[in-house]
Amino acid sequence: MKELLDRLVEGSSLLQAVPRGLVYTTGILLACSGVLLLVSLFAGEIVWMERRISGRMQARIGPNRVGPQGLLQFLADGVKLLAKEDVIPSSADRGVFVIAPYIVFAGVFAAFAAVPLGAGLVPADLPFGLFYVLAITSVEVVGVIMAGWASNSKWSILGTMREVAQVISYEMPLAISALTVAVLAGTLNLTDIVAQQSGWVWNWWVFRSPATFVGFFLFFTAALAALKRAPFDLPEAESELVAGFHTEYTGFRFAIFFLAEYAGMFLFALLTAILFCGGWHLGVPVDLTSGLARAAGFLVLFLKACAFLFVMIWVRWSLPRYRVDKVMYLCYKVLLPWSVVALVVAALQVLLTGGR
Amino acid sequence: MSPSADDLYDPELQQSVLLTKVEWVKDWGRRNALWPMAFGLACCAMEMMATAATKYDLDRFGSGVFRASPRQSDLMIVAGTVTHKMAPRVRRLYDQMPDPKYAIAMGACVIGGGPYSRFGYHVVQGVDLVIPVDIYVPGCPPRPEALIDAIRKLQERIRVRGGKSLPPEDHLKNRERILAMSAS
Amino acid sequence: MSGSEPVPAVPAVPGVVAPATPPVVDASELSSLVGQSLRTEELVVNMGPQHPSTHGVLRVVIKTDGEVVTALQPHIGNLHRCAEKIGESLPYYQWLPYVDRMDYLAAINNEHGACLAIERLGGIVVPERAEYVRLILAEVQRVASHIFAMGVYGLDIGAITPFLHTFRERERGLDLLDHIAGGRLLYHVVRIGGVKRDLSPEWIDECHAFLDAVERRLPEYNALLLDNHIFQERTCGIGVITGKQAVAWGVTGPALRASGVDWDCRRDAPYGIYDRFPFEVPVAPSGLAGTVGDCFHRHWVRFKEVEQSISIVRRALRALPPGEIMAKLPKTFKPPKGEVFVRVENPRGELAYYAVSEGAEKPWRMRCRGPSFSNIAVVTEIAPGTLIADLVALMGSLDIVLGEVDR
Amino acid sequence: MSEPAATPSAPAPAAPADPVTALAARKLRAALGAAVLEVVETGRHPYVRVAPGAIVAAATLVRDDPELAMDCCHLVTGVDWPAKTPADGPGELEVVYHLVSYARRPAAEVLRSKVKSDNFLALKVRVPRDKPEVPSVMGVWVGADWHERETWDLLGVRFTGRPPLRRILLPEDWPGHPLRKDWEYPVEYHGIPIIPPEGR
Repeated sequence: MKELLDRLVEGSSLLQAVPRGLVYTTGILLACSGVLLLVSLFAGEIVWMERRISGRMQARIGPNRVGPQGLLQFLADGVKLLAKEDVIPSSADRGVFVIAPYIVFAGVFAAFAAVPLGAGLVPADLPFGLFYVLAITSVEVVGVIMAGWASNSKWSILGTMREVAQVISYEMPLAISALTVAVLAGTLNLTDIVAQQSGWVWNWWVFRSPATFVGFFLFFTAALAALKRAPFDLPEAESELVAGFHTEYTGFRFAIFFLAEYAGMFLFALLTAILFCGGWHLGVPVDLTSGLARAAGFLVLFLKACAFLFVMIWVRWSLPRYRVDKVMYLCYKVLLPWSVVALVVAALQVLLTGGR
Repeated sequence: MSPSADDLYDPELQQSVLLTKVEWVKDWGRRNALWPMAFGLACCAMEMMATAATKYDLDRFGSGVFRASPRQSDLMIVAGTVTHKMAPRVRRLYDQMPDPKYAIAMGACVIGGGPYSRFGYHVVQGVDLVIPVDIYVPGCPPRPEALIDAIRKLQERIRVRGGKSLPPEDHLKNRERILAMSAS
Repeated sequence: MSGSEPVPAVPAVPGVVAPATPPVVDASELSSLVGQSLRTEELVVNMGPQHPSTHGVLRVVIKTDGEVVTALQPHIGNLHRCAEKIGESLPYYQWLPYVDRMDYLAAINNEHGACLAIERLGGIVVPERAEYVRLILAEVQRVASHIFAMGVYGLDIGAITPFLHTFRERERGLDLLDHIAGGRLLYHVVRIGGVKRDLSPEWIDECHAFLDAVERRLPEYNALLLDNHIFQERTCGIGVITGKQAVAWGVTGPALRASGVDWDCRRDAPYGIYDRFPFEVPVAPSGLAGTVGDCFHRHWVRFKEVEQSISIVRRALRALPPGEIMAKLPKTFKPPKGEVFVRVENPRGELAYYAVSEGAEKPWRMRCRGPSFSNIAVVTEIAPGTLIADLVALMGSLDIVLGEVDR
Repeated sequence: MSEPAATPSAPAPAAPADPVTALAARKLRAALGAAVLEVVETGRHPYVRVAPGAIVAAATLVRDDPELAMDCCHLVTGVDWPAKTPADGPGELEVVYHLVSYARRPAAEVLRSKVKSDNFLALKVRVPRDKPEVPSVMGVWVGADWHERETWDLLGVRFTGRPPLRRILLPEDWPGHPLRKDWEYPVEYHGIPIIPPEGR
């Protein structure tokens, strides 16, 4: 980001008059808003995708009246939610109730800062990007606790208890299975991890080692649980807990939860593609340095993410919901041991082969 | 009666392009994203489910998102018989919905007690004695086509007359009417 | 939400005053349910009347210790529509539409029972063909009701797609009945002395097509639910009602058979012409999974009953005799003094009518026993000790219809 | 209706006596003696009427007797029989117990002979309308609980010897018991007006 801005400033005499700090700040802000806008719009489009795909699965049609093929449905939903009355229950803890959605939102959206969307297309190319992404998404749980607690509603409390137990537990297999890639790649930088997967399809991490092959499935399953997607949608299980932790939220605040949820889906779909499935590499050895190829790379990554999103939607609309104790069982007795095994195998592989 | 745009703003203000455009966008969102509450009372609820399900698919109009929490719904489809035991709860659920909110009275029982209005001592003779109602759908139970038509009518109403919901005391005039009827 | 207790104070709206509700939990009642194990810090959650999984307007007050239900008290009556008072206030003919509205998912079965009761009271003999038409319609309704119940149970468990898939076939069944009766849900086609409309040859073809479609789809439903690993984990061994408990609480229908009691009114106390169509009564154990009397078996019994009903309808359609469909009846129907008690097998259990006639145009007393009324009562004994998710699974598997619980 | 109910004037000639009711009547008479007030063995609705005080004993007997084994209380309901003239006294409330036996399997030959109520028995109790107290059979069949509550709710029969009776269908403060023949429709309930039947 800094290099990009430096190059920009050198190319323009007008910008050279402006203090360098201001240029950086404005640049970062612009980049952030760009990512925010992109992700928000795409999160809305995922909602549309989900409704249309579920419609197909259920012998229905799905939204098709608002805009071409119902593409603007999410805009209508968004506008409506923005225009709704903002109800804060009188027994709620006002301050916490108001802040909670923003924390959930920030937790998810801050993660996008370190997620590369293409070669060089990353707002902040952190050397410890993977660590940062996994860490910052955990902040979401804090927001959920605040939301559930501040609502002062019993369904919210029950939903929050489930959510916290589930998400915190599943972060372990999630992080450990992601580490299998990090250990083998020898880096936490997401751009580097992708760079190592160039060339043919078998260079993708998912095919390079048995550890990462298992890790891929573990990561995706744990991501479903961390995202509270069915069959792990216990925190907002509609037939049990009405709407879980956001039962009492209306209008705009509810929209933020909604947006964060779908942005989270997009985030983990991107991460799965980046970590295991070659990122923006097509799977055939082509040169990706030119400008056009970079754009094509972005598209490739995007399509891969869409494929994972489709699987998430597909799973959600096919399977019944797990029970709360079975979810915990699955985490601690299946996913966690297997992910540790995968990590150990990855570490042994590094020891035996010297890293490559 | 829902106040139309003419009642709300003076003519000069209405000339303001920005305001009318903003109102138009708001109403566009409201009418295309009428999320109903998953709230079924009796037989008509089955037809409400049928409307949302495979053959009729309410989701086409953006109204397929049935929310279980009244806080997140815009439309209360009162489907089924409202009894005296249930009436305060219906009112409470309606009050818990955020503005602007709409209500569709689905079926004869909800409109005026229907078949139960005469001897059914425990049946409220019309849900409009309890909450304000925007659209009435007759039938026992109404067919799904009728409910879809009601939702289209509500969308049309929002388009033409603005998205403001009815005043919360709207039901009182019906009460006066019924009391006058009983007295005579 | 009605479910969540702390809500903003409802603005005092003149005209609607909340009735003085009784204390939410009757301490004596609850302690009698849970014995001495009441601990502090338990959460009293009010589930319903508006809750996605109470199948209407059932209100259940549950006491939970974390997620574990320690005691619960169902509150019914939110849909009490005074059917019995109306039955006393109207002539016999005019009561039948109200019968439809009790169990709105199985209107034909309800009409069938009510007509049997009134006919037995008045000594009316129904023409042969009408009996066949009744049986066919009742079994088509049972198929539609059962596949709906199976789909809705999926919804309770968290699987949304099976619900819409079963709805697709149910719509075909409703269309069939629509063609006969002119209504999708409530028909009023079975009348005292016969049936209103006859079956046309085209209808019979359509009916065969519907049965074939359902039969073809049953494996698909099973792939989504009965054979699904998560579904089995959610239902096997959950909400076990033993045969003894089921009998003591008056549980009937699929729930009773799932508890291992081999009893079906259609076979063991036949009414109409059911004795001409021997069929196999599915009784747990299924030999598949779970323990006898659990949610899994209730679902399984329903699925098996659909198969049996399809076979009954097919045989009946083939054997359909020609003839009248309506007995000759006087304009004003006054059955002689007397009383009668009739039981029929409704998709949800044993529906019973108790009618008392004083020789007048209107009955003296009309009592209907809705099977769901007893079926839901058993929850008070079964549910304590289960998780909230299991409670939802349990109530869903009993397949209650509130119109019939409250009447 | 204080006179013993006559055999229903069925159009068909007298039906054969119901075997279960006959058996139960014999056993109840042997055990309770004079408390068995009336036995109707034929017709469409055979039943045994016992004194209110003896209902629990009768219920226990028909449940525990291996030949009867009425293990399920199918339905408890009531019928209001007000006096035709004020001179006849307060009138009576009748409580009817419909019992079913699942343990007693209907034999195949019974089914073929078209006696269709082989596992079914009705017991009746009559109490004065102004003091409608009946001992509860909840201790005998636990499933009778809700049925008794409903009978209390709609007809006002007070069942004794059980957890406190609370209304089940109607709200707790509902006026009166609607299925009583002399019950009058309220004009308003908690601010919601009700048009009486004559007005519609």
